[in-house]
Amino acid sequence: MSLDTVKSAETTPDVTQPYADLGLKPDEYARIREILGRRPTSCELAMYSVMWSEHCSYKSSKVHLRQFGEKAPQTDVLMVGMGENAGVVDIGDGYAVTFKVESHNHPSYVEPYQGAATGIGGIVRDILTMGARPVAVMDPLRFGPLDAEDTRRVLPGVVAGIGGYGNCLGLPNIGGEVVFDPTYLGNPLVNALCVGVMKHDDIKLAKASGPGNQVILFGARTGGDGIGGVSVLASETFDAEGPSKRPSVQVGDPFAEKVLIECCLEIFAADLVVGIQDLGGAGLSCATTELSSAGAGGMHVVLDRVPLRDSTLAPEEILMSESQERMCAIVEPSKVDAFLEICSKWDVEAVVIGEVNDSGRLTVEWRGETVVDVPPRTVAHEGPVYERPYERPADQDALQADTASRLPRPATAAELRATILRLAGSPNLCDKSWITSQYDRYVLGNTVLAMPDDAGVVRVDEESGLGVAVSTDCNGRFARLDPYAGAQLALAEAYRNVAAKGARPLAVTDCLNFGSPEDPGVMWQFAEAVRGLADGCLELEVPVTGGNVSFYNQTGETAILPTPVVGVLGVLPDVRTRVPMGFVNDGDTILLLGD
Amino acid sequence: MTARVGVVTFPGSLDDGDAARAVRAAGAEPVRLWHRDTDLQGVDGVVLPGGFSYGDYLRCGAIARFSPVMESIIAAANKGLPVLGICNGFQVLCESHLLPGALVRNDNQHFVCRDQWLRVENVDTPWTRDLRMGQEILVPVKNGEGGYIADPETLEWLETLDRIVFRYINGNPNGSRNDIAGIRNEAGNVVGLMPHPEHAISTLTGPSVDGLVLFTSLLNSLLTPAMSGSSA
Amino acid sequence: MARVVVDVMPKPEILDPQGQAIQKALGRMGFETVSGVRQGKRFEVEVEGELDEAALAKVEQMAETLLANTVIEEYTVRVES
Amino acid sequence: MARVVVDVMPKPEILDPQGQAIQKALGRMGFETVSGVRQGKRFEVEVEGELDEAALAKVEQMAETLLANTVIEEYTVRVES
Ligand SMILES: Nc1ncnc2c1ncn2[C@@H]1O[C@H](COP(=O)(O)OP(=O)(O)O)[C@@H](O)[C@H]1O
Repeated sequence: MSLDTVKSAETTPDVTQPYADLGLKPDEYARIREILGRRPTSCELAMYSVMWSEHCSYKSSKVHLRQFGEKAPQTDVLMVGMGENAGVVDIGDGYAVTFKVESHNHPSYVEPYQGAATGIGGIVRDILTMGARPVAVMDPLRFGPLDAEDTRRVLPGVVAGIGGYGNCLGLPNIGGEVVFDPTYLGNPLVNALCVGVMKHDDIKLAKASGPGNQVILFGARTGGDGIGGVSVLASETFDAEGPSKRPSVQVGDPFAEKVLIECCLEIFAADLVVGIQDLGGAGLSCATTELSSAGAGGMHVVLDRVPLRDSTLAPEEILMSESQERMCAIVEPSKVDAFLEICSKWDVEAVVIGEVNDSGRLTVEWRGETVVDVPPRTVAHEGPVYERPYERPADQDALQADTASRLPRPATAAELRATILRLAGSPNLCDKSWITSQYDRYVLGNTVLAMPDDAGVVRVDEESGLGVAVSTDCNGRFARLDPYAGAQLALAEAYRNVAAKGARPLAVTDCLNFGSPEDPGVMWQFAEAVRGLADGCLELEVPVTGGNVSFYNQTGETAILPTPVVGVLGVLPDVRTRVPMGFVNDGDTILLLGD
Repeated sequence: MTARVGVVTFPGSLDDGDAARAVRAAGAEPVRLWHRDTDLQGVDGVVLPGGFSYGDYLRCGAIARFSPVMESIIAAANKGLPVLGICNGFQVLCESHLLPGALVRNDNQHFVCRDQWLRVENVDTPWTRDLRMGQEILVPVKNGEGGYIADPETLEWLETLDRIVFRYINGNPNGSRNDIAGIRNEAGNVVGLMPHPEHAISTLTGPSVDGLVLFTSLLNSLLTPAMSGSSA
Repeated sequence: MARVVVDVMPKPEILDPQGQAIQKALGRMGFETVSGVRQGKRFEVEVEGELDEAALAKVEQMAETLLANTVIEEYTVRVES
Repeated sequence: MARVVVDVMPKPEILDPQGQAIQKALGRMGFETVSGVRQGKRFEVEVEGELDEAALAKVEQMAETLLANTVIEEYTVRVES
């Protein structure tokens, strides 16, 4: 079959398309046909399928996540709220901070090193995209039992990947979590958090406004990374040339990202962009549709101009590729030269691939033919929304009734001793320095507190001492017993950890790791956790500024413990007043607060 | 007039800002040098900072060694310009053959970041003259490829000719031969070490202020030169 | 005693940032005729006893399980001549 | 276009901690007949034009100046058959 163009789609309405293989349901496919008034081309089908996936569209979680907006507490610190790449918080003195936590669970199981490494890479680009300089990372992790065979494969790889990428980017790692539980054995959780700092005026948004403005793709070349699924399409259209099998593993190049960061910051400082977006999951499809959907509404892209690492890539694959270390910027025509000059200083490849217009359509051209012609909002923002059924699991009552009072208690000194030794020796309580010593905590010279302290603290301004404290927490066992309370406990713990450093908690990010949303029991856990977190945030008067939902974390029928990881960020007017963990001076008075 | 100390930025340099901060904290003026520059702007000394120059692909420091700025630095170092290589900078100095030996993957195969005690073994360099022989200092070490190796003869003459400047004590973090943490060239103007003195200039952000002395030493040696041979 | 060589290379479709960095560096150093570089690993494994098929099969197994990461790398095993 | 392979190995007199670590790991995995492992690098260099002596000499030079650190490593250059 030859190239599937919009023209050929119009004349061949009855071609059967592999939408099911791409994860689309029949009614979703029908909706695409309805939106377009014809069948989609294979490029369009590829775009809709990834953008309407759970991962990109939040179709199962959206109805619940709305509570974070509806119940948002009154606050005057929030400068950019949910919906952008990351939320932005005012910390005073003209400074703003952006932070967000994301998951890279599934890729990290397949290839622990690269999966975890590209997880760091992705969240750092999200933060950079807001116009901020990334200043620190954290890594909440969950693994199967420490002594399990597979943990021995996964854990060292994940830790080396996080260190390998983060250390090479020059971002201090200031904290995280390591938790072991059997439910994570076939499905580890690799969450990554990044904090960035900017001045108020520097905030950038993912928006393609201003017809006539140029669309510039810059950074690494596009290869066949992470497009395993979409090859179904490519092989249908391109069986003659027969693209070789595509790796679904993305390989990170932290050096390319480090250079990209410096290049972007120089571009921001010279005020050369109107809008910017990083290319993460769903690659160009995501960037072009989101940028145009949020902006003037239209964009024309010439796909042939995309610099390729692999010249056999089909247009569907180029649109879908998840090659790392790429960004897409919207630039006024008069500033394109200056933009390209900075890129060349940093040896970053940059190409004008298209132009913003007010047609209301995203059109993509390949070899002179139009292969995509869609209303971008329908791809990026108006995907399907599900009200998934949820139901309190039947075993929940029994689980809650099974209280600690039934457990044997140590009665003798010897038993007590044995219990304490068992606790001290348990992996969940043990010293984590085998992991944390593989992370650079000193780089950038602003780390005031890091592991093993309760929260990481970084200095933002050397003169005034202004700084921020961040902690992430979650106890999945609590959340399993009661997801509503469990999410609140996670919030409360992170909040306390930040407050204990002397910081005023300001804002929340979260990474909601759950099993399959198609399981009503899991969906109930999710709904309860979101409700709990939203209520808790209202009570503590800290807004949720953004986060991430990761579903389908299960092995066969067994879902992971519900794991709503909560990150809290606080501000310290002067980091010299921080309160370190532990007893510092001889003779200090010890007080116990609370009951 | 104060001393001007160049701090080189290669693509992938990470601790260049910290090195510049340390230079400033010592009372000197940092001058940023870009990897494509050949003009050293008349600086009085140069710091090659830590990081992953050019991604540290191939071997750490191998690609940086061929950058334009290094051609100028090699020439100047051979004429006596004080040069301090920290971590990746040390690797660059070895790759450039300004210092002997090489740095290889840590013996435990992991990146290691920790606070490390060092013993000062040589104070006849502009970078260490204000330290005391035998002084023990606490400085962060953070590297994946910090194991110092050289062939047995080289190790032998490093020892007998007093070229070892710092030695790890209370545990060797990376398997370095003879616990070597830092060495110098024959003239003493070129010093390389794996630990990071620029991260030990304030107790707010580091474990001690011991590292600052390397930078103040340079400043003092520039202001009151010709004290070579003396131990302060 | 025999020596078996295991060559491990990144799969062709996988990004090889090291190879790219080296190629660029070679270009800057004036070696412009180089159109591609890939960097992999070479292991020299000394095996005790005779190098029969069983012994070779064992080395294959080492390569498959430890020396190569078959998700992103491919390997070849050969006896050093 | 031609492919030249450059093999770079640690010099025999230089300790190879990576090789040792691998040997230990292999031992733990039950491959006890392995009496030594050394880990080096393999580069596949694609060279444009004909592979005459001058071209090969250039690759030698790349190996000598960049690909190997001759302080601790030795290299061999050969044309892929
Ligand atoms: N994956 C990780 N990355 C970075 N720091 C971590 C990681 N896991 C744990 N830590 C740090 O180790 C310290 C101890 O962690 P943990 O034992 O979980 O203590 P706590 O129970 O007090 O949170 C904390 O400072 C935490 O931030």
